[in-house]
Amino acid sequence: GTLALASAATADTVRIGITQNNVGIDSYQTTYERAFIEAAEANPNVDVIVLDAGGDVARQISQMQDLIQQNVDAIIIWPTDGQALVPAVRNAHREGIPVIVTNSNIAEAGMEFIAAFSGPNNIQQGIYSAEMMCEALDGEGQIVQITGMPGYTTAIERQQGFDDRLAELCPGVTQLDIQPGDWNRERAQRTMETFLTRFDQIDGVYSGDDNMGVGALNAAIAAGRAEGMVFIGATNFAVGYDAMARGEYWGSVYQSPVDDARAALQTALDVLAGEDVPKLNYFDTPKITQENMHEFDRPVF
Amino acid sequence: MNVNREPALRLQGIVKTFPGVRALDGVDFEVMPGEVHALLGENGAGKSTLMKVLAGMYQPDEGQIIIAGQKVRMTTPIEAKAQGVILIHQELSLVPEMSAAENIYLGELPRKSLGRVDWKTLEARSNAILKRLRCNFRAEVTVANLSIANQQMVEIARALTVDARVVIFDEPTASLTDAEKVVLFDIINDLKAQGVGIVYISHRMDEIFTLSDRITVLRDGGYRGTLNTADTNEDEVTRLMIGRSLDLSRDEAAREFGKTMLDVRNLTCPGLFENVSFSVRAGEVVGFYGLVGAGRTEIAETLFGLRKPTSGEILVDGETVEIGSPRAAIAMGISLVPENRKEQGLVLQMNCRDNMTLPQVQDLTAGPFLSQGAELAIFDQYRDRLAIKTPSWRQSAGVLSGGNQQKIVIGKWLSMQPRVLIVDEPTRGIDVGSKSEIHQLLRELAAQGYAVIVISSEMPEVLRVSDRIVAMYHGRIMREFSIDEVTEDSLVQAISGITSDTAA
Amino acid sequence: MAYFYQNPLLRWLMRNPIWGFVLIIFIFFSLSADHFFSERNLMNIVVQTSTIGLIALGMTLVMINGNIDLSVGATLALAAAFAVDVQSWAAFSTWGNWQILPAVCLALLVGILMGAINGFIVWKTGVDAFIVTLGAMLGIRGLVFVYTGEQSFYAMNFAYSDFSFMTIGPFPVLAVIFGIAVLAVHWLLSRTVHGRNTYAVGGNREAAVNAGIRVGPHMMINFMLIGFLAALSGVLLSTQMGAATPNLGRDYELWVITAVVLGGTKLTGGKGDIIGTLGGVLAIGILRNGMNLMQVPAFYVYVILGSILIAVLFLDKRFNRTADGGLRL
Amino acid sequence: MLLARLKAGGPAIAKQGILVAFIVFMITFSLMSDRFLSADNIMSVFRQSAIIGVMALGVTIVVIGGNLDLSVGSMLSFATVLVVDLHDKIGPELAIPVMVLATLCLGAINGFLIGILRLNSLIVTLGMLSAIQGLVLIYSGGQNVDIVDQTGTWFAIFGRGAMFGIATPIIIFLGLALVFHVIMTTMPFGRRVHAVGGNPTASIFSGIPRSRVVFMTYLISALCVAIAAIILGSRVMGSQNNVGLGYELQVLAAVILGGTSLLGGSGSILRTVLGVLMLAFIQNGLILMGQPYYTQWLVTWVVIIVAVWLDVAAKRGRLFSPIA
Ligand SMILES: Nc1ncnc2c1ncn2[C@@H]1O[C@H](COP(=O)(O)OP(=O)(O)OP(=O)(O)O)[C@@H](O)[C@H]1O
Ligand SMILES: Nc1ncnc2c1ncn2[C@@H]1O[C@H](COP(=O)(O)OP(=O)(O)OP(=O)(O)O)[C@@H](O)[C@H]1O
Ligand SMILES: [Mg+2]
Ligand SMILES: [Mg+2]
Repeated sequence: GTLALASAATADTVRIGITQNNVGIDSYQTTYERAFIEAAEANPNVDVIVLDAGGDVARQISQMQDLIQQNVDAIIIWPTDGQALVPAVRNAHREGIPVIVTNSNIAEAGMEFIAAFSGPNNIQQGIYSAEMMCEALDGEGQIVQITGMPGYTTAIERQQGFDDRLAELCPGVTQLDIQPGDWNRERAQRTMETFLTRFDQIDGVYSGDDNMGVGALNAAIAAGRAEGMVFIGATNFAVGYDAMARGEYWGSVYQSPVDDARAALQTALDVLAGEDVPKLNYFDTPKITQENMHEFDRPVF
Repeated sequence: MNVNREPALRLQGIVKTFPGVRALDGVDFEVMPGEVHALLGENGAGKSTLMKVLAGMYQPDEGQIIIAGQKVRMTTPIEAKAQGVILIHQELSLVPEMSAAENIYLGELPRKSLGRVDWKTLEARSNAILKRLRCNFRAEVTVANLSIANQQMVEIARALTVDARVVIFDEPTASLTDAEKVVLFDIINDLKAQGVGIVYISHRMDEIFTLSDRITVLRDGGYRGTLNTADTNEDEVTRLMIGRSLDLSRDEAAREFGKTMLDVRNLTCPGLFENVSFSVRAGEVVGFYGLVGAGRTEIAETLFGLRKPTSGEILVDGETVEIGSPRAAIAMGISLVPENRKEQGLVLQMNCRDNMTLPQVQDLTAGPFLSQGAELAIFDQYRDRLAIKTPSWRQSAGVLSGGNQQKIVIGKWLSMQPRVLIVDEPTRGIDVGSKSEIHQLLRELAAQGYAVIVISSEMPEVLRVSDRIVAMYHGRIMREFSIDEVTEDSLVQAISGITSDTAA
Repeated sequence: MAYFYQNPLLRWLMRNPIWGFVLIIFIFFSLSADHFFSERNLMNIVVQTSTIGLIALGMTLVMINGNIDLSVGATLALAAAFAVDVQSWAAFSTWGNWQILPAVCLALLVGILMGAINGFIVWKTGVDAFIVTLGAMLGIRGLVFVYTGEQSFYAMNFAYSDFSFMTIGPFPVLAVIFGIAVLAVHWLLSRTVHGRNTYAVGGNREAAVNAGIRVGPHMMINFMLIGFLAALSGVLLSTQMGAATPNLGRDYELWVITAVVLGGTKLTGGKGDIIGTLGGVLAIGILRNGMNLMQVPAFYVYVILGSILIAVLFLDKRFNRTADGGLRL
Repeated sequence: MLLARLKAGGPAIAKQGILVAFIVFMITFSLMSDRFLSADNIMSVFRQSAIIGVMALGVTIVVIGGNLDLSVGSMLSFATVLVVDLHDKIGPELAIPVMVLATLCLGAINGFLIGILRLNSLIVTLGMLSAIQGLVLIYSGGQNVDIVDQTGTWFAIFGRGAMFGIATPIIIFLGLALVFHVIMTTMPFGRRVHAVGGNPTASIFSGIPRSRVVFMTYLISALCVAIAAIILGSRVMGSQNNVGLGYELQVLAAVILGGTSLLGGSGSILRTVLGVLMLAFIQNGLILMGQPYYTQWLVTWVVIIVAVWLDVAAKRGRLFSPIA
C-alpha cells in the first residue's frame, strides 16, 4: 500500500510521519493509534506513516532519522523520553521538518525546536487527582501511591503533580509509601497486598492509572478492607469506569485517546497550513467521579 | 643406573581424599633423571590422581613434592610447567577447533610486538616437532579433523616444546596403532637419553617391560612397592597389583553353536564400509579385528540403528529387519557397548545405578513408579559380577576411574539380557585384572547362548575371546578366520590389506 | 551443483549463511522500499546498527570464551548516565567543551569496572556467567536508578549532541567509530595471543587450564572489554540523545545475543568470528530499517522478527551440519 | 566456620547452599520487620508467588532436560488474554480447554523446533517470545480484555477462592510442585529427562527417544503456563497484552536460585519452589521495610550470586574456584 499511496501523493497531499511510544503496552496507545489512522484516512489530503518505537529510545531516534530520510512534511512524535529525543527533534527542525509532540511533552531544552505540543497535561492530572484525594478524605488520612513504570515521563509527571499538590493542599494527608506497579494490574495488586500487610490503616490509594487502581481495589476487596477506602486513579479505563459505577472506585481523570489522536493530527495540519498555533495545546482531561460520571461515555479501552 | 644421583623429582607421603574416597594414602614415588619409571595399578588405584598432584592440578592434603632437592609447592599447572614437569593426559586435553600448532603451543604461543601471534615461528616449530614424531599431517590442520590417534600425537608433541625435567605419559597408547607406538617409544628413548625423567602409566604389560627401568605399583591408593624391571616378571607385578596371579589361558571347552542370531548380507554405507556380510550364531564370539579407522565401529552403529545403510540386509533370528533407532535395536535384543564411554556410554553426573538401568528404566516399575528395589537388585548383581569399585551406588559415574566407568557401561548392556551383544573396544584403558575378567565374562555369556561380537584393536584380545575372527581393512571384510586356523601373521596381513594372493 | 561447491564466494556464503541472508534482504528492500537504497539511508543503518553492534563485538569475545553477558543493557545505561551527568559537575564548569572529556572517560571507566566485577565474580566463585550476569542485569539497573534517582539527565551543552551528527568525509562519525571498533576487535581476535587464547578457553576450558593459560584473568579481561564496549555504545547513544534515561538499553542483551548467534558464534564457546557478528547485527539493522520504511504494522514486526530469527537458525543448521559424523542422534 | 565445614565435607545442611541462604535470609528479614513472619504475610507471599511459581516448575523441567525456555513470558500474556477474552464470549467451561489447547500448540512449536529439529533453545524461544507477543497484539487488536461480571463467575475460584482456608493458587502451586517432584524423582519420565539433559548422545545410545522427551518438556512447560494463566486471569479478572513481560527472567532467576544447572541433567523441583519463594520474600520484605523498589534489584543481585555460589562451593568442596 505504501508505494501506491506515495506515488499518488500530489502537491496538495501532505505526508505526515508519526512515531509512537509503545503501541500495545496498553489499550490507550492502541486506541490512540487506531483513532489516528481513522482520522487520517477520513482526510483525503493526508498520507500518514505510522511507526512504533516499542518503548525504546534508541529505536525512536532511528525512526526519526528514517522519517527525515523519507522527507515527510511533518513529524508527530510521542516521545519515549522527554529529554532524550531533544537532539533528534532538533535535527528534524534543522532539516526544516516541523515536529509536533503528542501526549507527553518534550523537555524544556527541546521546546524551541518543536512547532507545537498537543496532548494532556500529566502534571495537571496529578494535581487533579491530589485535589480529588483531598476532597474525598476531607483533608485527613493516610494514603499509599502506586506509580507507573519507573523512569518513564508520564509516570514521573503524574507523581510529581500529585505529590506537590497534595503537600500544598492538605498537609493532613500523609503518604505512607510509594511503590511502582509498572502499569500492570497484577503487579499493582501484589504491591497493594504488601501495603495491606504492612499498614493497619490505609484511607486512600492513588494509582498512576485505573488499570493499576483496579488491581489495588481487587487486593483490598480480597483482604476485606475495601470498605471506606478511597481509590483514585488517572486515565479512566473501562474497568475503572465500571468500578466507579459500582461505587467501589472514587474518581479518576478522564482522558480520551481519540481526542488525543485527533488533536495531534489537527495540530499538525494547522502547523502545515501555516496557521498561528500556540506552542502548548492541552486538550481537556477533566476529573471524573462517581457524581459526574454519567456525563461521560464509558471508555472504549 | 647411578643411584647416587639426585632424583629429578620425589613425592613423599602424598595423601589425597575426595568426598568418600581416599584416592591416595601416603604414596612415595621418585623419578631419576634419564629413567623410565612405570606406574602400575588397577583402575582407580590412584595413578592419574598422583600424577595430577605432581602436575599441580590437585593439591595434596598431606605430603610433599621435592624437585632437585628443593621442597616445592605447585598450585597450578603453570608452576609445574615452570619446574619442568609436563603431563600428557589420559583423556585428550585439546581444543578441537584450533590448529595442531596452536594446540601444541597452547598457553605459550610465540609472540611478536603488540601481543600478536608469531605464526611463522609457531608453524615452523610445530612442524619440526611433528616431523620428529613422524606424523604425516601438517601443523596447520584443525585438530577436530584429525583421527583420535593423531590427536594423541598432538598431545604428545607438547612434551617436546620445552626443556622438560620430567614427562608423564598417562596411558598414551590407548588409541595408537603399532606403528605409532614404535615412534612414541623412540621419542621416549630420546628423551631418556637427554636425561629427562619419564613416568609411564599403562595397563599393557608388554609395553612396560620393553620400556621401563623401574616399576612402582599402587593399590587402592596405597604404595605397594617399587621393583627393578630387570629383576621382576609379569606375574610378580600382577600379584602385587591385584593380589593374585592371572590365568591368561583360553578356555578351550568344546562349544555347541546354536542357530544364526544375526545375519548381515551385503551391508553398505558408502565411504564407511561396503558389501559387508557375516553372521553370528548363538553361543559364538566373533571378533572384529582391524586397524583403527577400518570401519568396524560404523558397522556396529549401523546394527544398532544409528546409521542408515544404503543397501544390504540384516536378519535377526532369521527375520529380515529394519533397524531405525537404538530403541528398535534394543527391542530386537541387540545391545551395543559403545567405543567412547564418556560421550556415548554414560551420563556422567548421574549416579552409577541410574546409569546402569537407563535403557530399561521404562520397565523397572511398580505401577507408574520406578521400583527402587528392582533397580538396586540389578545394580548389585552387576557390581558384584563385574567387581565394580565404587563407594556406593549414589556415586556420580563421572568420578569413577576409567576402568570402572567402562564396567558400568558393560553392566548396563548385560543387564538387558540381549540376544546379540556387540562390544566395541571393551577393555580400552582397563587394568589387566579386570581385562581378564571381562574376557572370561564374554566367553561365559556366549556359553549361555548369547551371540557376541567383539570389536578390538588388540590382537591378544581377539585371539583370546573369539571363536571366529573377521579381519577388516578400509571398510571391507578381507577374510574370516576360524580360531583354529588363524595365525598372527595371516591376521596382520589381512588387516593391512594384503590379500592371500598378493602376499603369495 | 559442482559449480556450487567450487565457486569460492558461494562456498563462503554457505559457511556464513547470515551474509547470504543480509544480501537477500538488502536486495529485497532495495526493490520494495522507496527510500531504502540511498547513501543516506545506508549510513543511517550503519549508525543505527552501531549501538547494538558495538556491544555485539564484545559479546562475541565473551561468547567465544564460553561465557555470556546479560548485563550489557544496564551497563550501557549506567555509562550513559555518567557521561551526561559528569559534564555538569561543578568541578568541570570552567572547562568549556572540554568538560565532555572527563565525563566520557569516567563513563568508559565505569563500564570497564562493571565488566571487571562480573569477570571477577565468574573467576573467583566459579558460578556460571549466565547466572552472574543475570544477577548483574538487575543489580546494575538498580545502580542506575540509585544514581539517577529515576530522572533522565540531559546535556546542557549542545556540542555533545552535535558530535553525533558530525561527519568525516561522507561518513557519519558514529559509523566511523563503529568501523574502527570492528577492525580493532577483529584484529584482536584473529591476530593476537589473547584472541587465540579466547578460542582456546572457550573450546576446551580444561585443556586451557592444563596448558597453563590463566583462564580466570583472561576471562576477566574479556568481560572488561565488553564492559568498555557497552559503555562506549552507551556514550555514543547518549550523544545521539543529548541525554541519558534510566531505562536505556532494556532488552538489548537479547538482541545482541541474537545477532551474535545469527553470526555463527556458538553459545557453548570456541567458535565464532567478528565477520559473522557484523553480518548478524546488519541483518537485524536492515530488517528494522526496511520494515520501518515499508511501514509494517508494529504488531506484525514482532511476529516477523521472531520468525526470521528462527528461520535463519534453521538455515544455518541445514548448511552447517554439525559434526555428529552422520549418526542419527 | 562455614568454610571449615565445607572443607571437611560438612554435614548435609551445608551442602544445601540455597537452603542455608534462604534460612539466613528469612531470619535477617524477620528481625528487620515484625510483620514479615506473620501468618497473613506468609500466606500472601505464597499466593503472590503462585503464578511465577507454576511457570518455574515447567521451566525447571525444561532446564533439567538441557534447554531453556524464554518464551514463557509472552506465552503467559497469550494464554491470559485468550482465557479472559473467551470467558465472556463462550463461557469459562469452554474458554479454559480452548486456551489450554492453544497454549499447548505453542509449546508444541517450541518442542518441534528444539526437540525434533534440534535448533538452539535460547534463540528459538527468544524468537518465540517476540512472535507470540505479536500474536497476542494481533489477536486482541492491542486492547486490554476484561471479564465484565467479576463476582458471578465460578472462574473466580482459581485466583481468588480458597479451600480448607488456604488460597487456591497456593494449593495449585504446591500441589503441582508435589506432582512434578514425584514425576521427576520416581517415574521413568523424570529419569529420562535427567539423562537427556545430562548427556543427549549417551541417552540415544541407551535407546531413549531424545526428541520425544525434549518435546514433552516443552509441552509440560506450556501446560504450566496455561495453568498460571488461569490463576492470573482469575485473580485479576482481566488482562493486558503484555502481562507476562519480563516474567521469563523472573522465572529463570527462580529456577537458577533453586540450584538447577543450566547445563542440564540436574536440578530439583522442590528447590525451585524455594527459589521462587525466596524471590517473592525479597520483594515483599523490602516493601515491608519501606525500601525503594530498586533496592529489590540490588538485593536480588547479591542474593542470586551468593546463594548460587554457596551451592556451587558446597558441591566442589571449596569456596573459591580452583581456576587460576
Ligand atoms: N574429582 C574426583 N572426585 C572424586 N573422586 C575422584 C576424583 N578423581 C578421582 N577420584 C577417585 O579417586 C580414585 C583414583 O582415581 P584415578 O583416576 O587416580 O585412578 P587411576 O589409577 O588413574 O585409574 P585408571 O587406570 O582407570 O585410569 C578413584 O576411586 C576415583 O573414583
Ligand atoms: N584419519 C582420519 N581422519 C579423519 N577422521 C578419521 C580418520 N580415521 C578415522 N576417522 C573417523 O574417526 C571416527 C572414529 O573412527 P575410528 O578410527 O575409531 O573408526 P573405526 O573403524 O570404528 O575404528 P575401530 O576399528 O577402532 O573401531 C570415525 O567416524 C572415523 O570416520
Ligand atoms: Mg587414570
Ligand atoms: Mg572404533
